[in-house]
Amino acid sequence: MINQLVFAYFAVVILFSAIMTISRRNPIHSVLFMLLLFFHIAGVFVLLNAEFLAAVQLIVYAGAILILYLFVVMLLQVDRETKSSRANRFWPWLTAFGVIIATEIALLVLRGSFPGENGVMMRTMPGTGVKELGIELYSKYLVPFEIASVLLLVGLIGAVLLAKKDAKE
Amino acid sequence: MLELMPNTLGYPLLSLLIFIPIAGAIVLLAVRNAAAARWIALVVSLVEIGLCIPLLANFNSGTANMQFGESMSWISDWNINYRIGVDGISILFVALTTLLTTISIMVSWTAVQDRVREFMVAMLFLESAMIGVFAALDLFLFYIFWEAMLIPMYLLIGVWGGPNRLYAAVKFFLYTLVGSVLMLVAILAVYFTAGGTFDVLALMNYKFGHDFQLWAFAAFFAAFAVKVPMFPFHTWLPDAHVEAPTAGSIILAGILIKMGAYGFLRFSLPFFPDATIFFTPAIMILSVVAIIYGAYMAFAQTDFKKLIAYSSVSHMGFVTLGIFALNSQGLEGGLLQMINHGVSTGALFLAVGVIYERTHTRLLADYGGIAAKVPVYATFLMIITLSSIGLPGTNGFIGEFTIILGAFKHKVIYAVIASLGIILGAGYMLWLYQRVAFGKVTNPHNEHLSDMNLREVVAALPLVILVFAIGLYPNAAFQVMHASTEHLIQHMQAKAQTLPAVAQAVGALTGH
Amino acid sequence: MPNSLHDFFQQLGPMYPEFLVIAVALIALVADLVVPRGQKHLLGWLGLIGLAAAAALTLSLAADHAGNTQTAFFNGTFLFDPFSVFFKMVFYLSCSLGILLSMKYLSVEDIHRGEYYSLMLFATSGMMLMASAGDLITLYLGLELMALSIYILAGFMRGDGRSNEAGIKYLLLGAFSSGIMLYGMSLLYGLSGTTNLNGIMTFLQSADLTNPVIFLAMVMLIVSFGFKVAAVPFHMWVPDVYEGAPTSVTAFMSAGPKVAGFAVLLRVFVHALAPLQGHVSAILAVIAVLTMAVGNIMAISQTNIKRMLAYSSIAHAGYALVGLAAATANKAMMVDGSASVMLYVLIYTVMNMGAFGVVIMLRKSGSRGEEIADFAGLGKTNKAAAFLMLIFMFSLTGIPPLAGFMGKFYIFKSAVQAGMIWLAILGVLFSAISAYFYLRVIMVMWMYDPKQEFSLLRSPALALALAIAVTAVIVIGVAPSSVLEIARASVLGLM
Amino acid sequence: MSESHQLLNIAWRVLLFLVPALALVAFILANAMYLQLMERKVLAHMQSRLGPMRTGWHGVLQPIADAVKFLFKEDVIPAKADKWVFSIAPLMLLIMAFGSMVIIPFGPPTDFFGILSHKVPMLVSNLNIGVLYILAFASVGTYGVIMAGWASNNKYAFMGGFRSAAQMISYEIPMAFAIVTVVLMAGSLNLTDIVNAQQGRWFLFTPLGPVVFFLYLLAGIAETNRVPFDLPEAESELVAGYFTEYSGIRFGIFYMAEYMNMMVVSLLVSIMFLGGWLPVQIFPHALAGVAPIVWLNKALAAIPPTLWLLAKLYFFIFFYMWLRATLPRYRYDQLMAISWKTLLPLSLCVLVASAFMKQLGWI
Amino acid sequence: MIPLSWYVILSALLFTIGVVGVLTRRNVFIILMSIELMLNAANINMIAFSHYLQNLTGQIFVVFVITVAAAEAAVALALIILLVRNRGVVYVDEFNILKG
Repeated sequence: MINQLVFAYFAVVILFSAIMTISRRNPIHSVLFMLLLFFHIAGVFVLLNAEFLAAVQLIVYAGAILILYLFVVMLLQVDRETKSSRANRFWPWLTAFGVIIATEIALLVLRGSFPGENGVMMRTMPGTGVKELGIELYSKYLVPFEIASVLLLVGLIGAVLLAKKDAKE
Repeated sequence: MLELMPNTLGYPLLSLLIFIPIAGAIVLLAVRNAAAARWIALVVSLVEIGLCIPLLANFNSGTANMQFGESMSWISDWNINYRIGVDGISILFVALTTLLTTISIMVSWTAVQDRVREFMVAMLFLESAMIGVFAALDLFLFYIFWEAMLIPMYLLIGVWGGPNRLYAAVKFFLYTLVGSVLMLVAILAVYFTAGGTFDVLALMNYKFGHDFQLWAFAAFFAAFAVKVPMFPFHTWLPDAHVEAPTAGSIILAGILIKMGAYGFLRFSLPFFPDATIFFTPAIMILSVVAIIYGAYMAFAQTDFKKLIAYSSVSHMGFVTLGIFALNSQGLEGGLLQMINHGVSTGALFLAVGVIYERTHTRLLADYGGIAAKVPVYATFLMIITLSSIGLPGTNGFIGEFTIILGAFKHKVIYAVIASLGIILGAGYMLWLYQRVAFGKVTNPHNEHLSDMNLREVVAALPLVILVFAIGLYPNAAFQVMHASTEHLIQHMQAKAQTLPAVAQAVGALTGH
Repeated sequence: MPNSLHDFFQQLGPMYPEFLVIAVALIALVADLVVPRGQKHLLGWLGLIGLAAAAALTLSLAADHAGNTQTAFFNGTFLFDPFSVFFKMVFYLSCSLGILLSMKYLSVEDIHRGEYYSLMLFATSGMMLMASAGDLITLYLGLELMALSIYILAGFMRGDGRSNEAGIKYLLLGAFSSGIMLYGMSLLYGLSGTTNLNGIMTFLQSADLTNPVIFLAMVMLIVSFGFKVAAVPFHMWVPDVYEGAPTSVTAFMSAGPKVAGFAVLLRVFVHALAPLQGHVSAILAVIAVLTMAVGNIMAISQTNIKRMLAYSSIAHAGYALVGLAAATANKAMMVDGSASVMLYVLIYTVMNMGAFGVVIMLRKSGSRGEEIADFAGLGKTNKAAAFLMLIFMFSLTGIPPLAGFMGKFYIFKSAVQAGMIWLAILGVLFSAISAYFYLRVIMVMWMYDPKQEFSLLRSPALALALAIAVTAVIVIGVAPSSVLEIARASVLGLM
Repeated sequence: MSESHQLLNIAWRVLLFLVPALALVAFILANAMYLQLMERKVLAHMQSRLGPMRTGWHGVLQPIADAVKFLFKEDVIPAKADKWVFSIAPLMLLIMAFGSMVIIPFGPPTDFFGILSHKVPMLVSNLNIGVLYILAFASVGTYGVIMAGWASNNKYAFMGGFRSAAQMISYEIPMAFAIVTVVLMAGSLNLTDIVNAQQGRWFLFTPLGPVVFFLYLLAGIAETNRVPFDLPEAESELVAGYFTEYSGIRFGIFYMAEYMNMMVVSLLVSIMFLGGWLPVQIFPHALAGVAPIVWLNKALAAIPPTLWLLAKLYFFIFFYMWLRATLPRYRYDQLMAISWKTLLPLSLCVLVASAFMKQLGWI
Repeated sequence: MIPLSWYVILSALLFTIGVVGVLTRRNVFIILMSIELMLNAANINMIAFSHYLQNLTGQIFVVFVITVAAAEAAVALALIILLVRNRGVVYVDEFNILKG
């Protein structure tokens, strides 16, 4: 009961802030709504016993990615929308299309079935979860883990390479 | 059942024929000097003619089997083999190809001044591909050569052609390509239906289902009809002929458009006899339409080359008429007429080339009365004109006469219309000759025309000889092809017997 | 402890080529600090040596594993099989050609930086991981590693707005498609409880296929991979990105990532989603037709050669999709259909990169040389370049005896074999249409008079790249047997 | 479980949460107010002054007077400011500071000298991801600063906000690495576990401990924008930094948040390196035979754990103020250079080194 | 007890909002954020499945998704900075050197 109410709260805020994110004229407001969204998604993660990911969600998404957005939006001073229209001219149709797709996906999900659906909500995984996650990450998913490190390096190279001004420029 | 008789000469004659020009072309790529390029090309083409001598000498006209056969595995995963061989149907084309290539190289001696080396490379590649088409006994191999021909021909038209060459080249390329690719799908369908083989001889013996035959025939027809070209797929031909350089026109008229008809004989008829019979009425009608339409259009032309191009449409109508008469006279007539047309139209384009090189115009109105100035040329043109008309004693007469005979046996009305076509043909050709050669010299530029030089005479002479040789002694040609055409008729008959109604029709047609 | 370490290295064995490529990339990155400006091409050669060593390593590993169709490592996240070996060789090839094409070009564009080569190698390692992925996670990360490197490469000309635009457009659409792909993957995971491809196949074999969520996941995966290989209607980004990116990057981008996309498509749809075969095939067939149609028809009206080649690459993705549709049609077609796609992407790589090589030759200071009209009269003044372009164009058209024909032939052969004759007919017709715009390039080169003095970009590296490409085009065209056999044998890894 | 029983259960759980939460709030607020007074006093005495003397005995009522002033002052929002963001920004900071405090244990589970029937933990929420949670909140704290700077629509505020945010982000990374090193040593993310892991020896006295301690302390000071890293408030350049435009209660919140953050950092330093609530013991092993020392150690151990923690906390707070009175301010580029070029590589090396040492059993 | 389908539908809605954002908005920042919404939707799915299936793979996947998102954001923003520096636009329909 409480859990469901909490979920309902999270869901409503998530959807609300998502809509606000994509509809604000000022990107800075979008970013702030996005922040709200991330907090509530982290909440959903906690509901699902994924505390570690809730923290990661905040540390990386909110603390690194989003702040980067905010920095760039502010630095570039693009917060003042100069044009009257914020969306392209097809937006009503595309939105309608989105609503249809969403309904469709929802219906499909309701009609379809997932094997885990009857699973219990109690945690049967031993320990805190973080440790197990770590063990899986460093054993079973070692290859992806290594790739991820290379990926981050590439991201780093790219960001430095592209954004850095040459001395002569 | 046809067999591939292995080559017993001790040297791979057909492979040499196919690959010597390519080797020559590769050598040419390294040559910078234009004169040297010409000579190398000429020597290579003469070697090819030389190779035709053992080919014809060792040919056994008593059998319908494929001779000088070579076979080896090429792409084993797809069961594709390098299988080549010639029979009575294809051998003459191989010989004609070598001859016309040599002539083309000779007439281009001075006409082509720009990028000579590339020109000769293209000619030699073209020769290889053409011989390959006639010799291939594997459908895949055939298709490779068939398509590969497009590249040099496209370049010949596009690079060395007339003012409107770009349009003509692209049109030529696209028309033929669209037809060919449809054939490719049909080839694949044939391959899978027949259990995974591209072997032409094996496919000849395979009995395809009736419905399958219908659409596969249609797809092959798309490729061959464009190439022939049959009405209404002919519109690329006048453009291509007009814009192509003389050598290109000679090859185009002499060999390339024969390939369509050759395809009918080699593939469509033996593979799909039921469909052939099914489509025969339509094709016969298209053929007579082409005869009349081509002739009619020829009357209206003011451009020398365009007139010949339309006459080709008309003449090729005769060829398809003969082939689809589906009796031995028709077939043999059609075959012979193909050779004839190759010779006479090749010669006509040569004639155009010779005069164009001097006057730089192809408009008939710009000529007139040149007979007095260039007597040798006028004589040459006269002989060719008469051959084209089909005057008895020339090759044209034999071919057309045999075809009409075949058509008559098939259905009288076609023979009647075709005869009308002959009369029209005589009309426009003679009118052409009159406009070019007779009367007074109207164009002051023509006052100082020089006559054909030795090189041109040498180039033209073989053709003139052939005109009379075939006209006077056609049996030599008939003998070569007879066994094969007979076998083709019998083969169709035997294969079509699976369907009683059709068998009866074949029986009626072939007079059995 | 030593024992487990030994086991660990034992297990690491099959990944040595990936490690090697990444290591070379890192070395190049560090070496960049000491290599002086103007000598950066040394890093390119370093990369080439690395790629050659990786290729040798891959082949020796393949020899070690000869006989095994598929060997899984690291709990199935990494697969070593002939299939991945084949694709890795194609990636080495495309990266090597890419590096060779870049060396001189980068100097002309004044963007000769060491990071370029590192990024190329990183992208290649990403592709290699994609080909070897046995798990959705590996697959996703490999894909992102590749994509991220290429976003950067596309925007590599920092001072040029067009390049920046290309980079950001590519990134936006790439990230968008990744989002869709992830959602599909998440559904797949929810359904099967695993991200392992073999596990997913096992699940689907016993699953209730009327479950609509399975199809939702399938459609999302098709959509997202459609983006990656630039299939219609997910192709909008291609022309802009190809035009804006540095030409050498465009050359690489048109081959490598697309090939990697097909590797993944094969792995996922032919192998993991095998129980859904018929449905996948139907959707792919429709996409293939649209892709061929849009690619070929839009290419006709292009005046910029890079845009034209962009649309042409869309069209070629369409042909490869025909092969994929055949491969997924039924069980019997898996080998031939997949092999046809593999052969095709290999051939496409060499001929397309060759064509871009000639485009690069035209780039010189003062002129971009990207308009088709810029080629006017090239055949008069620079016969060798024009001749190469001629061969590549005819090969792209699919005229025998060049490799392009063999590729298309196998594709259409598979389609006919799978009973999709209509698809084959549409395919050949579109490929006939494609002749029009390829011919135009030839026409402009050979049949127009030169408007300008050509001073072509020349360098030994460029010449080497073109020589490799043209040799491959001709040799595969004339004697496709061995490559074909390798492709067919490599498919077995998929099963 | 019946409906009413369930409700009762919920109510009990809410109570269990509310009581410590309210206690924590009270503690924090009181501290935030009086730490300000403490700072003024400490600074004054270090500069041979007396500081506030008038309100109450030695100015003890000064914080209350200040609070009243803040509350009743007009709340000015600049006309061109983004009102929503402007209003939310200080709250963000406040929430983040409170949020971080939620998981900090103030002592071992206790039954309050037998008052309660069973032991209750001395913290609001015992999350198993403990330290990560702190990091999460710390990283989000940046938003308050940057929002305040931007929303004020004032270039000084904007610059100040930016500098501050950039500084916080930069120092977060060495800080995170330092924390991870501690986690590595303790083998747990949970702060209580971390304290318990120091039972025999504080982490400060492990081979790499001083380095990590130094790293964390430095990063923590920078993270709270205090001297010598108080660039955002460089009056000479930026007036008052990101809160230039703020006044009244909002200004007060910023002020409080600063002290709260100082408390968080000080508490974490104490917990992670100085054994948290563990008592100070003078060479318990080496001097085990020396009677006075043993008595002293026993006496020290008898002091309630929470007091130990508070003692360590106030020591570090004092340290902060000491620094302020002593050190000049860094230049901005120096500040960034310290983080990226010194602290970050150092912290990485330390992490790797301690991983090896842990594996080899040296820690 | 919250049914699994609630989570999936929540994520579906979030995903669609993201897609609509990508398709309709012109500001490149908002498009990027919409893409982040899509990724988050997938993450919710993964974690919900992970929870109900009692297997950690979903959580692992999310770790990597977040990693990738970070790297991608860095590159994206670098490119945007370049674009603004060179061209001064952030609206995708004003990216008009290329034909679009």
